[in-house]
Amino acid sequence: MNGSEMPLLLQLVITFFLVAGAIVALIGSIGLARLKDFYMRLHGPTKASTLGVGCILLASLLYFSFLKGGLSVQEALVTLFLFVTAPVSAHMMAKAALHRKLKCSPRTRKGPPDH
Amino acid sequence: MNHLMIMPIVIPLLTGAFLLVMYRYNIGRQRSLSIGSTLLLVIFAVWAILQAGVSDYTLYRLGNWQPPFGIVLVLDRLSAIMLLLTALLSLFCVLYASRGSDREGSHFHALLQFQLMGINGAFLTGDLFNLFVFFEVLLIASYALLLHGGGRARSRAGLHYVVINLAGSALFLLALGILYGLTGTLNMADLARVIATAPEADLPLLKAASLLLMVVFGIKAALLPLLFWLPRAYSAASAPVAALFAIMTKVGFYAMVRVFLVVFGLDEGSPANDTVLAWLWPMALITLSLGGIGVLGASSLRTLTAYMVIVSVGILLATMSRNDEQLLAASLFYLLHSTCMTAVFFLLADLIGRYRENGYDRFSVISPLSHRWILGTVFLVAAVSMASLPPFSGFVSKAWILQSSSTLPDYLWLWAPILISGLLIIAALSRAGSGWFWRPEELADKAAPALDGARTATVCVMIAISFSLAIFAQPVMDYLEAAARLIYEPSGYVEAVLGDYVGQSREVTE
Amino acid sequence: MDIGLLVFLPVLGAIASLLSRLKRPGPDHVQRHALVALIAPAICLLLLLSYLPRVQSGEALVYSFSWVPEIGLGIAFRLDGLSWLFATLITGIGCLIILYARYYFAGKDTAGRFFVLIQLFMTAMLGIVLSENLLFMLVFWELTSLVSFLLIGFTWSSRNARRGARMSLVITGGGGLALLGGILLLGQIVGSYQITDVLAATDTIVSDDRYPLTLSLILLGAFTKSAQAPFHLWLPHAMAAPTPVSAYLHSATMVKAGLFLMARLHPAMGDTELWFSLITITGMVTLMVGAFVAMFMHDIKGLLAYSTISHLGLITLLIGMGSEMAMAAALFHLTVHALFKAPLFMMAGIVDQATGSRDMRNINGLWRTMPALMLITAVPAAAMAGLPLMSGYLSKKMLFSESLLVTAPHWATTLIPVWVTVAGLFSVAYSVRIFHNVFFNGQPVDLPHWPPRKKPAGMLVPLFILAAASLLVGLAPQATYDSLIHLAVMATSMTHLPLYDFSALSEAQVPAMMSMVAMVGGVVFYLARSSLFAIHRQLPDVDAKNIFEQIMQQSIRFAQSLVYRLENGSLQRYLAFILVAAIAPGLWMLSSYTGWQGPSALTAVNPMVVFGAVILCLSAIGVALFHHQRLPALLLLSVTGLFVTLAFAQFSAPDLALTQLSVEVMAVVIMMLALSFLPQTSPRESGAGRIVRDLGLAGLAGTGIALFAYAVLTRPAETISGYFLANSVPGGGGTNVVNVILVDFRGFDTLGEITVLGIAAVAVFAFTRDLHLKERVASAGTAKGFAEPHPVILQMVSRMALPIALLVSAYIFLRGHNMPGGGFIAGLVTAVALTLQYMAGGLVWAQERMLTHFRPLIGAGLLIATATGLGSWVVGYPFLTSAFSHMDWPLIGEFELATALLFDLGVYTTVVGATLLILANLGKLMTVAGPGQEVG
Amino acid sequence: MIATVIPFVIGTFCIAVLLNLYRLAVGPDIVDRILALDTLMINSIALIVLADIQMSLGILFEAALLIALMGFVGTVAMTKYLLRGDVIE
Amino acid sequence: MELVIAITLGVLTTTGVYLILRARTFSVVLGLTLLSHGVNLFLFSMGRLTTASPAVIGLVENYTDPLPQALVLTAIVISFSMTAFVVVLALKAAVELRSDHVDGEDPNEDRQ
Amino acid sequence: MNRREFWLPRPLFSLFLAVLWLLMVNSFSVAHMLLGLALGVFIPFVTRAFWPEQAKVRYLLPLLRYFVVLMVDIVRSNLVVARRILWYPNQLTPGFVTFPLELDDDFAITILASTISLTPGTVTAHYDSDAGTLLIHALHVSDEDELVRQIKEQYERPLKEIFQ
Ligand code: NA
Ligand code: NA
Repeated sequence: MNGSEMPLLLQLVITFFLVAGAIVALIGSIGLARLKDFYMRLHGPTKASTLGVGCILLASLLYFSFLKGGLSVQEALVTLFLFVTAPVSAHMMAKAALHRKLKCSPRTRKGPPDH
Repeated sequence: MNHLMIMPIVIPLLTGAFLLVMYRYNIGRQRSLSIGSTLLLVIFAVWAILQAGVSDYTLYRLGNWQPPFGIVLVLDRLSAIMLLLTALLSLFCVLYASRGSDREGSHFHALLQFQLMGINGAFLTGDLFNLFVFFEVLLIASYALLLHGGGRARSRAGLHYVVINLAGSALFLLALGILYGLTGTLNMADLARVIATAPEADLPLLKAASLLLMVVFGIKAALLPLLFWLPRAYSAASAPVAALFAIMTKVGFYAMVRVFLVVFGLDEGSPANDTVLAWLWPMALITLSLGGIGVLGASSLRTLTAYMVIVSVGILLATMSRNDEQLLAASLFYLLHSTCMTAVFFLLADLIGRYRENGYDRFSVISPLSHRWILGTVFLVAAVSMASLPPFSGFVSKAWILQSSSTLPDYLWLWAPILISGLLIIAALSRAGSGWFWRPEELADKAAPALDGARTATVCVMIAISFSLAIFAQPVMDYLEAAARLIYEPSGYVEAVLGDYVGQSREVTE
Repeated sequence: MDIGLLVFLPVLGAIASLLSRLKRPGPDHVQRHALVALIAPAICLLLLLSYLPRVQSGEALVYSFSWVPEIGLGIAFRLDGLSWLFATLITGIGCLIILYARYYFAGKDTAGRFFVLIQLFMTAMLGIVLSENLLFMLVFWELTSLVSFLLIGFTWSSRNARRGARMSLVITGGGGLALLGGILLLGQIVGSYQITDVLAATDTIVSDDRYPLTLSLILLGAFTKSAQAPFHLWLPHAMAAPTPVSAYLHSATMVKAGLFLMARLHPAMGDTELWFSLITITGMVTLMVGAFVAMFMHDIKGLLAYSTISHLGLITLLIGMGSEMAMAAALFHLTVHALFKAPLFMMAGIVDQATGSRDMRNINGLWRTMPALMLITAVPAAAMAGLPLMSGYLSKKMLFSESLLVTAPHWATTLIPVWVTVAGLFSVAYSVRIFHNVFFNGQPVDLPHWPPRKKPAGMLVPLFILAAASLLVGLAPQATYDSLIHLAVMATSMTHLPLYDFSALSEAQVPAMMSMVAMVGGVVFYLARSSLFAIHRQLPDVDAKNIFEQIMQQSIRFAQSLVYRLENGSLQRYLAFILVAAIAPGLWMLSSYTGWQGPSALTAVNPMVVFGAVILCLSAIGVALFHHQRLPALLLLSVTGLFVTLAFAQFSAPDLALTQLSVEVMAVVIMMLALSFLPQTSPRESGAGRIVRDLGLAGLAGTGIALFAYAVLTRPAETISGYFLANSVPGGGGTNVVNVILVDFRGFDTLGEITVLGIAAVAVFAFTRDLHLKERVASAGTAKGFAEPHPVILQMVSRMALPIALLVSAYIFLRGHNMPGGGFIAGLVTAVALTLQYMAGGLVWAQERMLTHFRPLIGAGLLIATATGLGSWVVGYPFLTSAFSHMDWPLIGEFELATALLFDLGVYTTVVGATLLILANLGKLMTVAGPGQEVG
Repeated sequence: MIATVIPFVIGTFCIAVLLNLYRLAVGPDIVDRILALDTLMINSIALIVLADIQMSLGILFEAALLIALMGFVGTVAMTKYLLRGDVIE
Repeated sequence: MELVIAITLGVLTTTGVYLILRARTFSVVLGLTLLSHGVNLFLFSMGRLTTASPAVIGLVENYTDPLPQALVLTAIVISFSMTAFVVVLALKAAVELRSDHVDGEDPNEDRQ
Repeated sequence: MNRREFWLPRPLFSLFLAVLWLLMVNSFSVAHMLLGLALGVFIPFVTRAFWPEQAKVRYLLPLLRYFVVLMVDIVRSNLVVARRILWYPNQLTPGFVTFPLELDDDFAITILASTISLTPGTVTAHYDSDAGTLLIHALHVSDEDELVRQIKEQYERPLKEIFQ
């Protein structure tokens, strides 16, 4: 790892993204673990994890852009892909949950309309 | 570099692939393509026989890479014999199948061609991992062929056959891993070289690997206690497929010969194959005995034949495990005989079954049949040959085996089961024959279907081959002896394959 | 060579008969058959007579030709006194039998078959007696068993015929196998199978420590063939055969083959304690058993059969004694027996056909209706009884006198004379009985045909000839012996010995008294028969056939039960067997192995790897624990797959990571597809014991792997890989060595690998084609609640994802040669993207948008890859030799063209085709539009 | 600086993975497990990329991309299965 | 490190073997998959495990042994083909034999 | 359809693919530009059957602006969600909200649904094409109508502009 001759600012930025990503993703997983019912748990990953990983990818983008010289935007592709697919996954899982008539937590204001 | 040598692998591959591309071909075209390709295989096999007769080893360096780095094909007399046997057998199977049983499912001919590719590859390759690959090719093709035609019995037998062989493949990979981890090479000749000079501490591990390989090949060759998948699988398969499978167990045998006698047998002083051969001897004898008992207890001709296969495997492995050149030659002759005759009986069971009113090939059923005289005569002759009575190849081969084994100290352990199993076979076949052709009344002519000349002819020709194998035994035997001699000169194999590489240091500087 | 002609003439005759059989059977067809069949034997007989002078000059004519020198099997013939005597009996009696059969089979259309088989048999028999090479003789030996099997089963509609035939085949066939063993050993000892060499090697043989085994095996063969106790059981049941067959095979010729063999090998193997005891005792037992049982037979043929047995025993006994004189007696009696037993059988046949019965309790007083038959039969009957002036009298007397000469061992000195006298007594009794009981003894009792049918006079001719011959021998024994038998005797004892002196025999007192005793006692016995029968009826009557069938059934049942118990159709058991076979030997060998720890030092622990390893293990264990809950187990399985991927990525195997990943998801999708037909849970059915056993096996297996891995990992690596790293760029034109190995160094493996994939797909197509789950189709259908078949949002995104995925796979494909990637992964990515279309849009929807079918795609892929390999021929290089060149075009810049890329294209195509074929056909199973129509 | 922070980041993601596994193990419903697996996939993308940075190889990008793709397809397949009892119809 | 690898391989194999000894086709399939994971990793590790040294010429200083990787890649593909095949076969068997027991509903019926 | 539509179904998308290619290969050599364009033309051509209907993108710039706004919102929303999950997960009052759609183009609806799923604690759970409504699950709803209005303001209107 030859991050040593890297400009401090870039290092800071990368580090920031790394840490931020880690934290956000962790929060997402905590949500997955802690929240009451499925529909609530669904929120954690679809956003947090996606974003968190997005940050990591951004960090890696910067890192390798410097390392290899010239812009290395491949990681952007992964991020884009994640952002396109994550909502659909969530959508499908929600549908499955609705289909299986999973019960919501008691605090839910208004349950799903039953078909 | 003689390109004819790759043909036995490439031709069936091309044919199979082409049949897939032309997947809309009507059955007639498929048949003619398949038969044509198989005929070509026979021709090239004959070439291989001649070529191997001229020069002990013919090499083919795939990708033009120096062995042991690239994969190399090695043609010697043994592989040439196996090639010819396979080609002839498959030709008859294709011809028989082309009378209609290839219609029972889809892509019979393509699958059969792939199967041939796998078998021929296994016979030719000089690289252990490549052997694994070709094993998988022939296995997956055999799975498909076994299921050809559908039906409950096939599904069940197929499932067992597949799962067991998958376990076998896993074991094969493990053994390969151990071998590579300890020797750092995959080429058979190079393996032999390294194993012969392996450090004392590694030897037990290498031997353990050879024991694993024994199980792997034992599953293919149907060695006790790894053979229980065989009877049902073979009796469930459609006739031509079962007949083709007669060669499959021999592939296992061939692999054992190559790997145990050549790869593990280079060091004459203390060969690394002593352990595995010591294990093979008793297991093979028990296999042989169980096969005989199974023959007696069989309830249908196909099952009986399946146990005949087991008997033959027992004899082959027992003789091979005694590590004697003369005996190996004899067992190779027996291999030719048994393969041919078991195939004949699988076809015969189907042929007769077609003309019995009911019960197909079951012994318990007494059913009127048609064409009693022709079928009965064919069955009688075939039975005589199968029971290794004179004047057929079976008699000669058994005589040879017994002769060449009589020099061993414990020859009686081999003689007793061979002779007794022979008696059991006579008993079983006489029961079957008299029950089928002497007991029932003739089927009313209007109910009787016309005799299928082509199918019958195919069977007769195969029997005739077994007969002529006895008549012209001597030249065959000379060839086989030469083949066995080569097997017992691993050093020659190693030199031929590695050439100038021998002695050269491993480290190739960049 | 004309000896060879002698042997094979009857075959030609048989073929002739076969052809004449094809001709439409007319009224006279039996006549025609008989004439055709008579030709060959007659010629043989003449040939033999023409040889007589040369044979009498004492020389042994030997002709040998090599056939399979490797095993010492040669086509070799030998004509000396012994073989001449037998050959003459065989052909001579054969002619008469054919003559007899011409009337016996009159009006039956089975005649043709008989004549064919009888001539085949003649060949076999001549082959036995005329072979110089023992292995060659064995060929004919087995042939006789076979033909006898066919002849006994001649009237196969009857159960007895079938059973008798099977029984004889199994017993004589078994004997044949023993004989094979014995002869092979003999050949090993002598170093040749030529009788000449064997006879010359007496000392070598007798002194060899394999001699006892050899002798026992050979005798086993001889005894079974010659119906010696306890193997005699098959002979009475061979009587199910037509009478001519019984007369020929089962009294005159085949049953003598064993005796011939013993006589033949006597000079080489005889004159030992073992020889004496084995053969003599067997002979005595057989002699007595046969004679005793014969007395109580009511069936004429049965009686004759047992008397044959006893006479065979008698001859065996003489051979066992082994002295030259004993041999002389043996061969003399052998001839005599052939001459008097054949006509008696013929008589039995005539009576049978005339009266429709063979039971002597019913058949009585035939002298009125068949005086001629009675007169002719009197001679052989008397001979069998051994009345004075009869040939049988002489041979008996010879036996008695020989029995007196036995000096050692001491038990034999007195036992044998007494024994043979008693046996002689019995034989007198049954001889008297067969004659008196049939032709006199009051009125017949309700016979099927009465008055008996007229039989043509010609049928008596063969009887007459034989009877006359027998009489002749009795009257002029010395001449007969000198001219015919003496030569044979000399051949059986390779010494030149004086002629047998019959005048001396007639002076001998003791033997005369012995035979008087036998005669008187025999008559007394016969007169007291009624009471004896009464006693005999008390004895349990045992039917050998049933015993044999019992034994067969028992052994078959045993075999079946054993096989069933082992091969019980349980996959779990088979797998357990395999595991044990894989573990046990290694355990056995490595139990004391200590070298597990290799020389090289352990590397430092990397926490991230440990973390991964722990999760990998946990998920694997989770799969094992939750396998009853199938879907959760599947999820855990994909976690395992994911972490295997991570492991590959961590340990510098990016290509493996990519491959594992894509394969994993495809596998999971396929399993999901399967799960939609299978039950959702596995029942808990294996008991604690089974689980413990399996855990034990699994644990052992796991431990084994761990140990091996540890052993190897702690050893220094010395591999051939340096070469690949060195030559990847210069030789293979790619920097990604793994990929270069795959498409170049070991491209052949890859070719096989994609073939496997293709076959798997085609196989799936093939055996799901007609598989359809109609009951499930109903459940599928249109929207229900939140679960509409094809969610719009999913569709939109999947469609958008498709081109991008294709772009990605193009990227992965192109960079593969130099960077992680390659055709296989690219293919899987494409396949996954298209699978997404299946899931989002439905099978039918997606299928009709595919550009091509999948099977041709697979084929094309394989063709491309193979053609690339073949391309290298054009420039004279071997299959799959790669070529590449770096181009530098203006404005385009530098780029590389490699044949490997073309090969990889083949891989790509195959993978796409195969994967989609599998998925589509799995998917089709439940699609309403699916079944019946082929997908892909 | 990056070198020092990377292990902690990796550790964080390992914790995240453990949390996912927890959900995967306890469920309660199968949909929860699927969600957990989906999240696990996404987190493992991060792990791969981090390993890539740590080893400063820059060759694991495809792996990340493929995990994203395969994770998505897998999730869709499973949910489709739950919704329709059938994946391809 | 070697110990960790060895133990992991052992666990994978154990679970896989245990599962292929189960009575239901699906469990057997799971077992085969786990087993092939174990075997592939085993074969892979036979080239000795090294981090951060992929066999891509010019990317790093020293390279790992590429040959086992190629072998494992082949093995992965083959075992994938086999898995796909056996899954479909299990399906077919379950439908035709009216049970997803590895021996079908009545293992001995095709005997008589 | 005319020849252009046959050979080049969506030129815009082809261009997008070409750019994507260049991003992926990380090199802007002429060779790759040509290759990218080739793929950009080839891939849509072979996959055209899979999306029959023409996309109705009127203006490109508004679409890009929309995505930028979206990115910002995602970051914001994640902070919100994070706070809720971490500090007071027990005060959350989740609920289902039915969102009446004004859009009718499936593509637009898909973008909207994804947007909803990516932004403040909301997930599109179901799209009822007959009723033309989206079923949204919100992690914390104080007022359904407020939520609906907000979504219509922020996302549906711009999308309508872009796609009608
Ligand atoms: Na489906
Ligand atoms: Na379907």
